Amino acid sequence: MKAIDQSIQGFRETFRRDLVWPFLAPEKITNVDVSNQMILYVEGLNLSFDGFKALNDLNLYIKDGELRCLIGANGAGKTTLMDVITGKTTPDSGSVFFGQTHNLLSKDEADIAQLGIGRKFQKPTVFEEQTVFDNLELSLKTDKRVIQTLFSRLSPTEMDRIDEVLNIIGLKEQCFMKAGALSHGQKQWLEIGMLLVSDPRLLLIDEPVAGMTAQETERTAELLTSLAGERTVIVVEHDMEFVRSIARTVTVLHQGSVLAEGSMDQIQSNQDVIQVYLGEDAMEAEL
Amino acid sequence: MNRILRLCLCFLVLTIPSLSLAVETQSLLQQLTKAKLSQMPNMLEQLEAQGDETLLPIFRAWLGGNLYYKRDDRQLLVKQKINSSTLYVDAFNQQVQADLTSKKVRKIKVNNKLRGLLRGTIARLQLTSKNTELRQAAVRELMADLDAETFNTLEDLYPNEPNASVQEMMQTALSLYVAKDSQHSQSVRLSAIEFLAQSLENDVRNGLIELTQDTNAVVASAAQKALNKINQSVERYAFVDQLFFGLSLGSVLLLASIGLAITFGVMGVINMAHGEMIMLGAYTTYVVQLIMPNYIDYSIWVAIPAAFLVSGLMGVVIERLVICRLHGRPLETLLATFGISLILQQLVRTIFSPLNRQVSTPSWMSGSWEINPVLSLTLNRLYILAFALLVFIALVLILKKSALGLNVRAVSQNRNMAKAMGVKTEWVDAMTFGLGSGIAGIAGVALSQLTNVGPNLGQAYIIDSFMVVVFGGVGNLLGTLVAAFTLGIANKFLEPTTGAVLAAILVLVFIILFIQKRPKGLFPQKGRAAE
Amino acid sequence: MSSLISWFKAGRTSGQYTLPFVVILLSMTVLASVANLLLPQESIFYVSTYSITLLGKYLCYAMLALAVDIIWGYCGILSLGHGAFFALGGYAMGMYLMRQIGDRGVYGNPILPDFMVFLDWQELPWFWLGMDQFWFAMIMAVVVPGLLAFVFGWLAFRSRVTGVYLSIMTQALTYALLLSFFRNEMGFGGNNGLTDFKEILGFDLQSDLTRVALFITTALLLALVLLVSQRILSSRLGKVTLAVRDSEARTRFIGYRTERYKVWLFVYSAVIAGIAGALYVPQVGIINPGEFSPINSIEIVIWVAVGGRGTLIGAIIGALLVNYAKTRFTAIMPDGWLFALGALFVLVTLFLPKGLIGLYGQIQSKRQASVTQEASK
Amino acid sequence: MISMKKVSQLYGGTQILWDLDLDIEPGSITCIMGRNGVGKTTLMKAIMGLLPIKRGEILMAQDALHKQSAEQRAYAGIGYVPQGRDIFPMLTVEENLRIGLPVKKRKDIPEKVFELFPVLKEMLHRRGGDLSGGQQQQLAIGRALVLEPKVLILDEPNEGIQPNIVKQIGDVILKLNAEENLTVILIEQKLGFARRVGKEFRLMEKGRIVAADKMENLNDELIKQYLAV
Amino acid sequence: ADTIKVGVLHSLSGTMAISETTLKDTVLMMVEEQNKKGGLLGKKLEAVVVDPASNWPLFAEKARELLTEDQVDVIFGCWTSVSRKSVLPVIEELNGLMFYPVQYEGEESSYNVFYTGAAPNQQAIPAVNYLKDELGVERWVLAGTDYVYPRTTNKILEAYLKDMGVAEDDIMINYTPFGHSDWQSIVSDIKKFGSAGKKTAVVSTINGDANVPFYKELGNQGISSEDIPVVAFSVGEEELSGLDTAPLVGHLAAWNYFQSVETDENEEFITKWQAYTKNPERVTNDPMEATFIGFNMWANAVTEAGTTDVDAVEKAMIGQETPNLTGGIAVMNKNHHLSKPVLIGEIQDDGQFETVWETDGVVPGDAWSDFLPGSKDLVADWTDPLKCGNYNTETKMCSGQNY
Ligand SMILES: Nc1ncnc2c1ncn2[C@@H]1O[C@H](COP(=O)(O)OP(=O)(O)OP(=O)(O)O)[C@@H](O)[C@H]1O
Ligand SMILES: Nc1ncnc2c1ncn2[C@@H]1O[C@H](COP(=O)(O)OP(=O)(O)OP(=O)(O)O)[C@@H](O)[C@H]1O
Ligand SMILES: NC(N)=O
Ligand SMILES: [Mg+2]
Ligand SMILES: [Mg+2]
Repeated sequence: MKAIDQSIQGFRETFRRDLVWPFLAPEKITNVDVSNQMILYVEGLNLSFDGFKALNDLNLYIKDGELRCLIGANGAGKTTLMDVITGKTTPDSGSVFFGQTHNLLSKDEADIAQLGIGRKFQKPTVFEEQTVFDNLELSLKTDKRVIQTLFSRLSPTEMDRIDEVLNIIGLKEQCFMKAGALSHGQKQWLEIGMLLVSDPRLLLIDEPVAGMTAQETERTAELLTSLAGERTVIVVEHDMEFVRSIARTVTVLHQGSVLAEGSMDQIQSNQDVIQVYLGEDAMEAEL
Repeated sequence: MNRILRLCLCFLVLTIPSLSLAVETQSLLQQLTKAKLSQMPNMLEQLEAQGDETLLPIFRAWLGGNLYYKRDDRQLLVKQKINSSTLYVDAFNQQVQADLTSKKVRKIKVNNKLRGLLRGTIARLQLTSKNTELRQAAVRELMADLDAETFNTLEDLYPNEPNASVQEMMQTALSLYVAKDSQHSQSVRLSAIEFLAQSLENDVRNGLIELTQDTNAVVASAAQKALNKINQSVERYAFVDQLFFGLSLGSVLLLASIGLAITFGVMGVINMAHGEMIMLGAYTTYVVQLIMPNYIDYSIWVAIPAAFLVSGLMGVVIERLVICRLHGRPLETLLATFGISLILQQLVRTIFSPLNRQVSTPSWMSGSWEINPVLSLTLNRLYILAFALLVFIALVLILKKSALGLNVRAVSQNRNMAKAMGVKTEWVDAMTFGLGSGIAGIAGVALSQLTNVGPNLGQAYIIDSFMVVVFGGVGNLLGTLVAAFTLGIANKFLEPTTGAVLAAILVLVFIILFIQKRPKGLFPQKGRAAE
Repeated sequence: MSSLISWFKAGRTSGQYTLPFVVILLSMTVLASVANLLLPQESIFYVSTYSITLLGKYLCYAMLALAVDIIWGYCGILSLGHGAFFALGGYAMGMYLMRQIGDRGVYGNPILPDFMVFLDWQELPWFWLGMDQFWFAMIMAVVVPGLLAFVFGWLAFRSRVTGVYLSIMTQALTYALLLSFFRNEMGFGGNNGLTDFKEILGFDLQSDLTRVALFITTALLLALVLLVSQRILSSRLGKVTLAVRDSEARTRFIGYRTERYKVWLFVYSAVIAGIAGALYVPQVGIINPGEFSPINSIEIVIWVAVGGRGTLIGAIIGALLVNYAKTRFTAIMPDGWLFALGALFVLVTLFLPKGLIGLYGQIQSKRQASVTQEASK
Repeated sequence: MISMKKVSQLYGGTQILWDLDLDIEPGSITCIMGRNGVGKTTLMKAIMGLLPIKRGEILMAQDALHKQSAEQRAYAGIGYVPQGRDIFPMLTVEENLRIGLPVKKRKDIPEKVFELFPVLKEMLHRRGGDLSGGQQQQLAIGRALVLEPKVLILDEPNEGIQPNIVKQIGDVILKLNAEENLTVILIEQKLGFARRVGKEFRLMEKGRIVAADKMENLNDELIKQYLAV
Repeated sequence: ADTIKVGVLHSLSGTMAISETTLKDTVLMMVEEQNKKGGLLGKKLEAVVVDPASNWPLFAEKARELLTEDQVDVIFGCWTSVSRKSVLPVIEELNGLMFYPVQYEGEESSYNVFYTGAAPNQQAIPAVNYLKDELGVERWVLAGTDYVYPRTTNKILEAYLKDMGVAEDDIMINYTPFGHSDWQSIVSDIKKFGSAGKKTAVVSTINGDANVPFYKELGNQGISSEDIPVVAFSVGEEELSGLDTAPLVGHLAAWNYFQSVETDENEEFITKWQAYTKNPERVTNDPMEATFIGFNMWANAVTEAGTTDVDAVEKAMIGQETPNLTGGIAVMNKNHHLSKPVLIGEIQDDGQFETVWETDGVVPGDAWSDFLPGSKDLVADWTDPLKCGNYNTETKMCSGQNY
């Protein structure tokens, strides 16, 4: 009797609408709890690839509305960190929380994106076979469930938003060009544009100005600064001039863990950082 | 059993003693030319009663279907094949009969039943043969139903038998007789049964099964014990047998898919014409055998390189004419190679007709390696297993150690960059596709030994090949190897309980479920790089 | 802003040929039907019943090709097992038609189909129950393929089985079904399948009127499916689908649960295939496990490729053309038609990379190129 | 060293390069600059032979380069570091480097490569695709150097490279240029680097070379006209 | 029309091309032959060949094409039962006429079809009798390809064997998929099954392509015909021509025709065939003889009826007599099946069969088996007054449509 009861119980449990049938599960409408001012908690993150430690007991806290620069030698683990935050890679151990309640490690990419974490990839990745416009339309912050997507219409506000972003990224003329036909730099812009229309809470931006001219770099800097406050921005860049122009706090990663953290000036004079990253005469060389 | 037959045949050619037979026997033999099949068993009995060892050559010829007579004067003849030419010799005086065509002679009929009887007769006559193997075969042949007379003969022969294993066989036969014979005392029978417990001979097992129903309860239980013991080791050997079947099926899958592991796995061409490359290899084997009909035993050694060349060249041609124009459009290769496969099939149908072609098995590959009475491994499959592994190793070496291997992978990953690095991509493509196709051709040589050589040969293997390559993990040769053997063994261990059809279905379902766990096959390509 | 709206309109032209195509399709259908039913046999405009049946069959294939194009052309899922859904739909219809025979079978058994009688089955297996009802059978014709697609897709897409792995798994699926349906124990008539149908919904299957009705139904359903699919694919869901095709990972990073999109599209496609199968069976008069054979499924993909993948109309045209070619070739040169068909596939691949539909684009871009060249001078 | 005469190039229907003329002196370091999408990469691919040109000719020391295939151009002594690196992702670092060995009929990877980029030695057995962006960039340059080219084409080599390595790359370029008289064609957006390394500059706009001079003469006016947005 | 059109509906590509192409050539040869004799009714014969490509629905389509587009007067065609089942409704709808030349499972008699191959009682039952009586077989392996013909045949044989008192344990039934090529386990099982001390035989309904690997495995595992004879119903000279038969000598087949039978008719037929195919090695087989008989009977019936009209020809067909190639006369019965002799032959090392047993006279083909519960009460009789393909002698009813 008991066994039957249990199995019925088990059966019920298995068939709970929200558990087993992800297709039927109601979409969670969530708010990020930032009552402690912090929006991102990264604690004790470890990740190794075939014995190689890409992330090594990494701890990182990002304040809500902050613009944080993340620098560090090639291979320090910056991109890998973003992979972990966005759900692309699962770490061996550690925890990542978005606000106080959302454990990112238990969510998949789509969930994380819907929570409001947007990402620009190091290597520009856009939908090459679709137009610039469509790329932007797809990235809009909307209900992304299947049925809703099927019946969605582009609202005037959304169209305005796209129009606006097209202006910002300077691809208005290429609006109906296939994204695959854009030049490298144009793709970079398009990706930034996709990030902008999706209106995320937290932006992870991997090397936005690579391949841009000085002026474009400046514009990007302006753009990112203007975004901060309302949103939280984490930028990875190797262009020190750019970093200096936007940075309030800079975190230096080295061999998978934080080497130094502080203002740009502090960092620039930090001997360790100079040794592993900037180089002895870094600033002169840059200019 | 075939072996005896073949041995007999070769003895015939070697020893042609003139026969001096009693007139009575001669006339009895002569009557064979007029007898109906139904009368023959009777006549055979009479012949055996009258004759002796001297009749053996005639019996053997009869057994082998080589006993003839002239249509006109009913002269008894023995047909002999010497170097593919046939000649007839007089059965009695061994004179070669010139210009006798097959139209002028008639065969003395022999059928299944008669062949069984003839074999018994020959065995009885052969118990005293000088040839150890013949003697052993004779004892084994007679073991099942020894009559009292033969028992006595055997008993007499036993002490003087020089060869130990023949002697053991004789003892087994004698023990079997004794054990079954209730005339003997219980203790004698029991010790005979004890001896029998060591034997794996089929007749012994059947004898023991009979004995478990014996009226003597002690004997029956002893027989049961002995039987249990034998069954245990039989089961062990059955497992080995099954494992071998699995490995063998695996080796066939491996051979069939290994070329595809290159053209599809490494180059990324969805090569629907892969099966036809195998088919070309098989047809090459056929043609080679046509060209050298008298050297079938060596034909394989010519066929392997020839098949490699034929299929390889065809591969190169296909690559140069079609595939090379489809770079960066992997899915289109599916369409084009499907078209090519249709064309090649029809081409073969047009040239060779839609019928299956006959490919002979070299004698050294026929038959089986008898390890003991319950375990024997068929030679052709044993060789093919070894061959598959050899080909695999060679291929791995080529891809790992030669510049070609590195270049192919580079080209398949980024053609333009490879060009910029000075890689002659066109040459690499052609060579690689040629290599993959050539290996498929070699597989065709092996398959021609197992199955039909016909226009559909390729179709029969294409699905399995893709399955193996994908299951193992695309681009991973080791994966292909493991996948092939896994599927082969799984199939063969399922088959006895589920039957062939269900086994095949279950293996497919298993693959489908397995891929859920490992979406990139057994040995996936890991890391960032794979994305 | 207003400029954007006009761009927006201009940007969505992919479906502009759909309506004209549907109009042509339907008017041809009506003409052919009228010509068959009303004209005398001697008239040069008479369309024979043979042609009607043939056209009906082609249209079923076209619908099947459409189903494959939706997931392959638009979503990048190369299914080498779509024949399975087609065949399942066909079997559902076949079972209904089989039950309609009633006691007119050779053994006169009112319940059991003939093949069960002579293999000594005593009663109808459970899965045959209810199949004597047309509505139930038709529900099964869409539910069974849909359900199979759902289960298979759910497993595979959730585990992120993609690319050739997925293709070969679909092939394994149809192959396993082929072997299963071959088994007489399955209760589907084994290799012989289901045949010898008499009537559908009380109409004699051998009468011209029924044939024409089936033909028209097929054409209407094809048009409907085409329009609905066009609608779906030009909605935002269609763009997500394309995005999944081009970079599934990226699509996930902007918040779409790609596996759900794939599952539903796969189910949709399977249902269309099932409908096509159900329409196919009464027109050709037999359904047997051969329809599950992997080669058949590969051929479907080839129709799509020949027509031009990623263009719904292309898939339809490809299916019609290849099958027409097959019909003609097998009759004109029974010994060499495979050469012709094979060459057709090779040549289309080499010279029409975007299929027959792409030919139009190819010519246009040539013209455009020469125009720009002139402009530059 | 390399001269292009009236080169035109089209993608499908759109023309990218318009009757472009370009002269590269032997032993020079020429910096090609221009806004995004003006056709710099396209130009480099045309030189390397990865894109067919529609009209015009490309000469390398009198040889008609445009008639040769890309692999022949590699043998002729052009090394190419593409934008976006184009590492062979599934090959190990070592294999990536070995690809070019036959060109110079060498058996081993020149030690110089590891001297210039020590990381590569550490990562020798890792797959190229697993490397971080910056590591890949170093690998790409190293890979081109294996060919021991006479002309080295670098398409934005500093994209995503940490500052001290950027400097190092600059040093490497200068060193190779000085010691081996290597001709370098460099696409670079960062003025600082361009000024430090480049000796000549070419400015591009809409598929044409619109300005060419010594690097000293790259003034703010030109920058404003052709590089600002 | 100024010619009489003969449709040929045999697969020339796909899996069945192996078997069916030969029959296409046979019909073409017969047509040529007949034309040399001046045709029929003063008209030339014209063959219309199509390729249904081993695709069953395509068979139906092509049958319709032949009958309505090409307006053929008769069709010679089909090999597999499923292809016949597929064309049957079409032929009946359009009242065509077809000759089916292959041994099959029976359980059918259509007004529009003449069955010139063997029914189970003309092949399977005599073969089993032979094994039992002549070779003393007590244990039976019924091995077949998993489809209707083997299933039905084995059902019939199983019932028949049990009637004769064979125990359940002494019958082993095994089915394999089409084109099965790995026979190791099954052959090894057969070997084990056959080593129980009782004489064992295999009754093989293994189809086409699967036979070559099956026999190769038999040979390699050393199963000789004296140990465990295999009697096959689908292996003829043509199948053997793809095999090295040396290790298979003595295995058996049951047919209504063997190439080796020495009669004048047969010799002439073989000579013509080899001349027609320009191949002196080309073999003949049973379905060819069935085609030969069918064609001759049709030609006679047309002459007799003076027209190619189907109903007239059908009437004229019944009772037609034509010499067999193996001697004796084949008769077309009222149930559209032939009376033919049954031969059992042993495989020889030259790829031919040697007849070791034959029925005394001819055996009439039975459309409905006496050993299946569903069909033992059925008879077919296409003459008045019955005119029914499946008349139930119990209920006195002719079920369903006209077959
Ligand atoms: N999938 C993987 N397999 C093996 N190694 C990996 C993998 N992913 C990353 N790595 C290694 O982890 C380290 C960190 O890589 P990551 O891309 O995070 O660096 P990064 O800080 O973004 O560098 P960069 O500034 O050059 O982009 C590198 O050494 C890289 O080789
Ligand atoms: N495959 C392609 N198909 C069509 N057009 C293309 C293609 N690749 C590039 N283009 C177009 O050619 C133009 C020049 O591209 P190119 O990549 O040469 O620019 P670039 O000067 O290198 O820019 P960046 O600084 O951003 O790398 C761009 O406007 C781009 O849109
Ligand atoms: N009728 C047969 N052999 O399928
Ligand atoms: Mg990075
Ligand atoms: Mg560029």
